[in-house]
Amino acid sequence: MRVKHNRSIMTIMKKLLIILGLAATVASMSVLAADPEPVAAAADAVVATVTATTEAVADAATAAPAVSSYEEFTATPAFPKFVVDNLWVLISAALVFIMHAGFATVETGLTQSKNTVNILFKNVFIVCMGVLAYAAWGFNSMYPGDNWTISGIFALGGPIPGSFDPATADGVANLTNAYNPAYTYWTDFIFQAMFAATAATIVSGAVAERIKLGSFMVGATVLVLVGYPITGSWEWGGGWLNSGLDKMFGAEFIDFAGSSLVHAFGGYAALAAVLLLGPRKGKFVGGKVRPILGHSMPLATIGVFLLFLGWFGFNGGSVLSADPAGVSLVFVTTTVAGCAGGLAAAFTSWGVLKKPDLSMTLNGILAGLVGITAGADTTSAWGAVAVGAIAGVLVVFAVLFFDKIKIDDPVGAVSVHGICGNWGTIAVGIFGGGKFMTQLVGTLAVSAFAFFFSLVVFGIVKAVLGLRVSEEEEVEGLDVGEHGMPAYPYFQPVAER
Amino acid sequence: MRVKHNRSIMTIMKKLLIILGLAATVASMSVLAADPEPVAAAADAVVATVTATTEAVADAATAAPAVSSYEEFTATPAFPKFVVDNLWVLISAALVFIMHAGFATVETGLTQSKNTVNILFKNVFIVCMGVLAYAAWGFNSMYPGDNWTISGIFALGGPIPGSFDPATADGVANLTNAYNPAYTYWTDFIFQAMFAATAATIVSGAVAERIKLGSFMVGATVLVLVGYPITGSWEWGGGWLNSGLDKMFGAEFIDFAGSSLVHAFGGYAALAAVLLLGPRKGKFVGGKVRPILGHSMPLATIGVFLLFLGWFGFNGGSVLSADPAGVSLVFVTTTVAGCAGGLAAAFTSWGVLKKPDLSMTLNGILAGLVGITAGADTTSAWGAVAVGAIAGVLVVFAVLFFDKIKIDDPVGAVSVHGICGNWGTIAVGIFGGGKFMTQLVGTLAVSAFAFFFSLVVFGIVKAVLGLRVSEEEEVEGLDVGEHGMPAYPYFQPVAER
Amino acid sequence: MRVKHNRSIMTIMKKLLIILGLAATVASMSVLAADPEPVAAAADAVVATVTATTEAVADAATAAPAVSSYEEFTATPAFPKFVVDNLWVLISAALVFIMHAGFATVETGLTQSKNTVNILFKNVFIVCMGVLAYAAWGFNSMYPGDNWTISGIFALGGPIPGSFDPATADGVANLTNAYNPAYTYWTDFIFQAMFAATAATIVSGAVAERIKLGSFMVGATVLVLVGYPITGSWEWGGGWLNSGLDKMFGAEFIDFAGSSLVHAFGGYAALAAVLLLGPRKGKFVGGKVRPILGHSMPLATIGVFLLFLGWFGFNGGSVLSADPAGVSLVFVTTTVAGCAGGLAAAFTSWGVLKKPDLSMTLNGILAGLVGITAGADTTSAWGAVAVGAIAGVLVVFAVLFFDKIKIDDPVGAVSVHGICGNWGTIAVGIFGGGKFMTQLVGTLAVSAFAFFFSLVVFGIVKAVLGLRVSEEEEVEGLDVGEHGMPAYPYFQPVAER
Amino acid sequence: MKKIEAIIKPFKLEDVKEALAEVGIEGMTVTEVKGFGRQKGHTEIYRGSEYTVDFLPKIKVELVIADERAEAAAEAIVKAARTGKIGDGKVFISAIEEAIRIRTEEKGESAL
Amino acid sequence: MKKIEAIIKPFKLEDVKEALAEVGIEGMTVTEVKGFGRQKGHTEIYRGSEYTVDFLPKIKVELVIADERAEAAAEAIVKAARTGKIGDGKVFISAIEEAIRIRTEEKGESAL
Amino acid sequence: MKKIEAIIKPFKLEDVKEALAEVGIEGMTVTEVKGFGRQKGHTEIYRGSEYTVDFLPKIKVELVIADERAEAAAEAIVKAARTGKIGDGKVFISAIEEAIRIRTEEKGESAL
Ligand SMILES: Nc1ncnc2c1ncn2[C@@H]1O[C@H](COP(=O)(O)OP(=O)(O)O)[C@@H](O)[C@H]1O
Ligand SMILES: Nc1ncnc2c1ncn2[C@@H]1O[C@H](COP(=O)(O)OP(=O)(O)O)[C@@H](O)[C@H]1O
Ligand SMILES: Nc1ncnc2c1ncn2[C@@H]1O[C@H](COP(=O)(O)OP(=O)(O)O)[C@@H](O)[C@H]1O
Repeated sequence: MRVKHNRSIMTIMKKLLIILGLAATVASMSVLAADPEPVAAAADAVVATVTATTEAVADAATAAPAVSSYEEFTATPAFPKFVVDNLWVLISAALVFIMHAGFATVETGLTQSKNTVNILFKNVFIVCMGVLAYAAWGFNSMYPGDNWTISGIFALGGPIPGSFDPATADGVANLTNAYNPAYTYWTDFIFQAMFAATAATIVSGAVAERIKLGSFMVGATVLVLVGYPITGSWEWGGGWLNSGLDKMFGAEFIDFAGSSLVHAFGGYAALAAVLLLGPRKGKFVGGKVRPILGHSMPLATIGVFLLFLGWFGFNGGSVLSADPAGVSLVFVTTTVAGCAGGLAAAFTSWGVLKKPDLSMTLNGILAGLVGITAGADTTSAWGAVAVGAIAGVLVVFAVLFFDKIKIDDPVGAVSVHGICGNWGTIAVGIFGGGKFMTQLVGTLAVSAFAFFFSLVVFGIVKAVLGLRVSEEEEVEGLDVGEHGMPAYPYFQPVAER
Repeated sequence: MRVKHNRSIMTIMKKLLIILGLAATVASMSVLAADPEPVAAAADAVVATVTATTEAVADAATAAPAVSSYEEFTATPAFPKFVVDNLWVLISAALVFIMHAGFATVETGLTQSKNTVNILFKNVFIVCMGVLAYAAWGFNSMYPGDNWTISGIFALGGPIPGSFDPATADGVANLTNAYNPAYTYWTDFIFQAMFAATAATIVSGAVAERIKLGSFMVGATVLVLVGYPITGSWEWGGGWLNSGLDKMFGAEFIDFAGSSLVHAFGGYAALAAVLLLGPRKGKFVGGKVRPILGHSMPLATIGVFLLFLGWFGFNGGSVLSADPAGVSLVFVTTTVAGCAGGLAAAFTSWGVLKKPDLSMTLNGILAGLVGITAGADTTSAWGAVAVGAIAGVLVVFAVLFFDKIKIDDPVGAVSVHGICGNWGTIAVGIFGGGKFMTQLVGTLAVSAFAFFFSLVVFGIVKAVLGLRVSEEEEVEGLDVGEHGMPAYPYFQPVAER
Repeated sequence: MRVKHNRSIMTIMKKLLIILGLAATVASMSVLAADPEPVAAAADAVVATVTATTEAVADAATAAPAVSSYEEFTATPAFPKFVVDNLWVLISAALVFIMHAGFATVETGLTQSKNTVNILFKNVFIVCMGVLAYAAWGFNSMYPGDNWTISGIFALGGPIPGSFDPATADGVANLTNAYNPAYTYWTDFIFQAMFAATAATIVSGAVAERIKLGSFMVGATVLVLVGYPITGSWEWGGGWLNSGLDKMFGAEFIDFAGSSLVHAFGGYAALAAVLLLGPRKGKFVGGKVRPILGHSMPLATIGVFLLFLGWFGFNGGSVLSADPAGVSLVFVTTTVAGCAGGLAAAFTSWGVLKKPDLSMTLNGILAGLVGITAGADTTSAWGAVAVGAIAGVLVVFAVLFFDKIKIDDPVGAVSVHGICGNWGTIAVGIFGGGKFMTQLVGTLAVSAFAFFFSLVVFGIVKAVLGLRVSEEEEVEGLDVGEHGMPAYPYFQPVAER
Repeated sequence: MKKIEAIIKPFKLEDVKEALAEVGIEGMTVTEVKGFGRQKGHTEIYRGSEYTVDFLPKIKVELVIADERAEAAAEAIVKAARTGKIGDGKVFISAIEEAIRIRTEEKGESAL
Repeated sequence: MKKIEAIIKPFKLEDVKEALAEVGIEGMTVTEVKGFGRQKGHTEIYRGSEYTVDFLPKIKVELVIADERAEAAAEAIVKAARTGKIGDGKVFISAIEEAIRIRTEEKGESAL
Repeated sequence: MKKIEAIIKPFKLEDVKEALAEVGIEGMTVTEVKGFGRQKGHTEIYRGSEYTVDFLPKIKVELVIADERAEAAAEAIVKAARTGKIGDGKVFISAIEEAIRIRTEEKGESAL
């Protein structure tokens, strides 16, 4: 939970729950969630105390005598710990940044070489746009504090400030533990900004090899600028999900680092875009699935390693301090879940598909990581193994399922981020510190919003700009069509060289 | 030294030494080790004081009034330093993790494209399996504390606990400086776990392009699960190597971050597997060596850069705290040794082979890094240059030597990790803080155990499952044979696309 | 500013200024710099206070009772903060290290496959040589303290020490806050050493595909060994640029992390080498530019991601402590400038060249990063967006411009590092905490020195060894010509395999 | 025997293969080639400089066939490969004097 | 003059080259091709979906040779390339009217 | 009709294309091939072991052309592709019986 301010639940929430009821069909995998109580008991204690601790530290820090400048703050006893905490969140931001390199290479590796420049361009664009859009609007829309437009549901955003003067009260308010016990305003922003673009990146993989560049850029920008901060505000911004489910289900919604807020959001936004776009030409021919092979397995594998690395920051940084007990547990749960997901997918594909499929194994690792993201701080080590392993099995069947119903997702983004994002959130109600029903409602709410929001956005884009490149361009590749530039000009005009 | 508990030497050690005598022939490079005394003198002082310091800090920390919960601990003066130390070891774990991406790309780059999916799959599998095997058995087998099955020689393992309650004595015992002055139980585990898979990864490169997937998976699992923790326990677990050589040779065995325990272990395990497996078809034809070219030098180079990066965690994290003097010295010695290894190999290959060979230069960097690993904390900066440079020369001749005796190691794993692992360990007795004889005995013991253990394991696997793919599969490539999937399907069935 | 010791300005400076006047033509982009005052006002306050703070902390630390050993130091209250600060600078060194992997892959991706081994070899060589040359000479030449040979202008270098004894005064002097409030001698060295090789790496990209390997190696070594430390000493070493411009222009020269000292140095050294070398055969044919396509866009993109990641250490570590306000601001300014550069270049290329050019977008990101490097700590967040965006536009036109005047720079190194290095330095006088004129003089001085120094060095190399490979070798590729080894031997002799 | 060489657009390979299978052809060899013809290449831009890609990717299908079946095969190819747009390619027919099946040393038409 | 075109299994290239060298052939040109024939491709799986690889990698060896040496060369190829298993490939022989050595403008058999 | 097959050095392709354009040839097909001939390959070293690269990269240019224009075309190629150094390549000429333009079904010389 990254809330800065808590707000009580709104009646509007009830209306939303009706929509969610309808959306429940989308997330048909809820059947998978069994008895919520058993394993979570011990873990509950862990989370409770870690949280208590963090709060205690926070209390201690904020109880420190008020200072009048940043310089004074550096002389307080709270400073050294503040320095480490802040540093870890910054390092985590750098680690999350590298996930974008991971997404870029995974998506490139799992698609055809004729669309490589296009995919790389989209991924590079998304990071750049994502950070700036978040600075210009998203951060303030996602963390409104008391400035809700519709309480607990929606807040207008706006640009972050340009600078703080450390010699003044403004500096103290934003650069010291007056802002947060563990980090400065800048750290908070940059860590969150690195997350923001992720949702759009997930969409990028699913719509690859056929979406018009300009249309994607517009749609993705709206997703990051407007959509992602909304569901983000519901939980991490202190909105209705964060504080509204207690009375109904006896527990608050828990999404530690974003199984739902980031991954399911991206996965279901992707699903909507894919439905509007249709499958790649030649993928489904006469009732049969004709696989379109990814052009470079080394790229795909490098990508997954980079994503795994980045996840240490994604989850580890979401402790929002360098608290030893918290961060070290999160490192362990994250790692074992990713590893269990990989093994589970490898053996599932081996058993079901007769061959150990590398691309499925890679998806399985990501599935395990997505799965543990919601409960990395409240799941036991062996609970994390279970969460990851189930995600690894789930992702294989999800990929097969979407192929069967003729939904063409070249990289498995909907399966990995959407389905396993749901699973991971629900798993907090089984293996972690949450309640099953709260988790279910929360993940459905986020997924449904992402799906419908994306449907509207890309629907409008489709009507106005068109979504899909021409058949001819699809056949020849988007690299030449959209960028006039091949990714691998092996057979170059060779004269005079 | 990462010992948690010390145990005195066992008589069984003597029997082992007899085996080692025989094994000494294997490690024929011991001749290279000249007069042990000269350079090490000044460095000795360094190590002594750094160690003293660490212990002093430890004492101070453990002298702190006992606390009854983790929360209380966070208010003690020792806490801020504990937070940094713990954080650094965690970051180091993440850096060591990325070495697996390095191994995957180096091995892929130095082999043929038709075996790429297979190599990537093996490397992905090894990380996943390695971490889980270490959690289920290895960690407790390697760090038995007082629970030796055969004192100082072997300990049964078992699963790590799932969780600790920070509000109880259990939490205090495992999440505070009661466990270790610098890190929690979880941190200890995850850092060690990242090392565990390395041994098997080293084997993976040496047996590439011809080993059956299933057989490799079984053999590698046994290596990581059972073998690696055994030699690990001898030294880092406080077994006979750690505490038993003092009386005999006047100094304890030193292997700072694992020149022997990780690298030589992997290298000699690889050697045994390669001997059982035989060379790739076409490598040695009629007394001549026919090189089989690696298919992508960029991949190989990226891999070495990633490995070098990871080594900052491998060695830097092995300080086991963020101690400024210790970690900064280790960064310097590690870097200059790697650089010296690279230059030495580049110029050796240029001189001896007439052309500056990139693949040899890359091996040279790794050789330098492996070489300094045992003494990174006790070697002077210029001593590290010497250790690295000698390793860089050594690795070129080792590669040529193994080719000459018809041992086919596609990526040079035995030369880099085995031979230079030996050299690095012995170099601690020349340039670092150790004694020559102790170091020699220690590295031979570990290498011999690894060799024979691996011989037995892969010998049994060979008898039961077979080790080698069919000739036909070897010709066509393991990607299609084992995985039904090419790594680069350039010329795809193109209909309707 | 990384000065250890300050020296007053020398009269020799005036002579240098005359040369600079002439060199001003080289840096024709100075026109771009408009009114220096407006935006910088608020930012000024920031930098003033941050600097004050750092100094305050430094004072506090050095005011601590003198200790007689490192061990004693670890018990002082200043120690925990020292540990974090030192750790962050070390982690930054590791991040800067990974930039070399970034350079290697960007340069490889943007050139032809037949020169890939050569480029990789050069990049690997440069890191290895750079670190060792800096250890043997450069560090002491760049940071002479009081040992100037020509005061403020030039200092002889010499090898770093091999070791310090932490139990003695020597250890205290170099391993504690007696050396620096935030890091040890080793940390200082390794962080600076990682920067040193960068200049030569920049040259490597510009001269790619036609320079003789041996000649490049000699020239690059002299650049790193002798040239880079000279301009470095002028500013960071406390020479005339650091302390001499105040009286003349009312402000000191500011180059936070090296827009001029590292990037413009590399860019203008590259320009001189390229002029001596001439364009690649076939690039300019009959008045027309014939593009020579880079052979792998994924490699180029991975490289830019790695460089971006490394920049968090390059700029973030240049705070030279983990100061939360400083480092977090630098993370934000660095990130948004890189992102703005990428977007600006993407849209500029789209508008001007009709297609969204991936390679230009990648250059744009680097341009934005280079641009913010001089003022990352004193520019506001939105100022950084402006600096980055202008750099992104500038780099596109610079690339077009150099093509037009027939200067062949395969990867755009002169445009990215030279031109945008100039721009970034000057931008500190517009958006950051500096004065326009000081910044202009400073960047011209560094650029001019780099240009003429490189001209002399590569001029001599050309006369003695020759600079350029034979036409035949250029046509066939330097991989086979210089290394006897192709990077991608797809069509291998296949017998018996 | 005749040799039929057809230069076609790459994405038509599958259709051509199926059309040939329908007229009973069981063997063929295909090569990736680049074609230069009336279908002019496109202009692309790399880092600000224009260049023309003259050579477009094509697939060459070669098959050797008994004289009497050549016409049918050529016709099948032409039908399957046609899009009606410029650059569809050509079919060339020439004489082959002898064919040998390596596996069996069968010669002549029975080797096909 | 005759042109001999042989489609062979890739790993047999070295053997064929040596066999040709033994009968005194000094020049040839080889191409990477894909073959479709009786040797059926294999079924592979990608992300759960089966697909058939119809076109198998082969090598095409082409050489132009004086009429009287054609048979010996063809025989050498057949012998060297045979494994006895399906998919060994074919040898095709056709007539060449003229050959020119670019370097010297020699024509006819002396150009080979 | 004749088929002209020229094996040339890769970096001569552009010159050959231009020379052919000058004599009015508008269509051709090129393939990347490897050549074995008098121009001996070079010895390279990988990880300490020598190996010979026998097969050198070449480009094959194929064009089908009316009988009367064949000689001019061959001459143009020879002139443009010559460097005078060993390995310049060969030109082979053979007969083509029929040509079909897939797009229009035109046959014979008008199909070229
Ligand atoms: N005279 C020729 N000889 C050999 N190949 C040719 C010839 N003319 C055309 N081709 C091949 O046929 C392809 C298509 O020819 P082109 O003139 O572009 O269109 P079309 O076949 O519709 O007339 C070319 O790309 C080239 O590969
Ligand atoms: N009629 C043909 N024309 C051209 N190439 C052919 C023909 N038949 C076979 N080939 C080539 O020969 C290869 C081997 O043929 P195949 O029928 O598989 O086995 P075999 O040669 O043992 O009969 C094929 O892959 C194909 O490249
Ligand atoms: N008899 C031949 N049949 C087919 N191709 C040949 C023949 N002889 C040579 N070639 C091709 O021509 C190329 C050049 O031949 P080579 O003997 O090296 O030099 P030159 O053409 O100068 O005599 C070879 O690499 C090969 O591709």
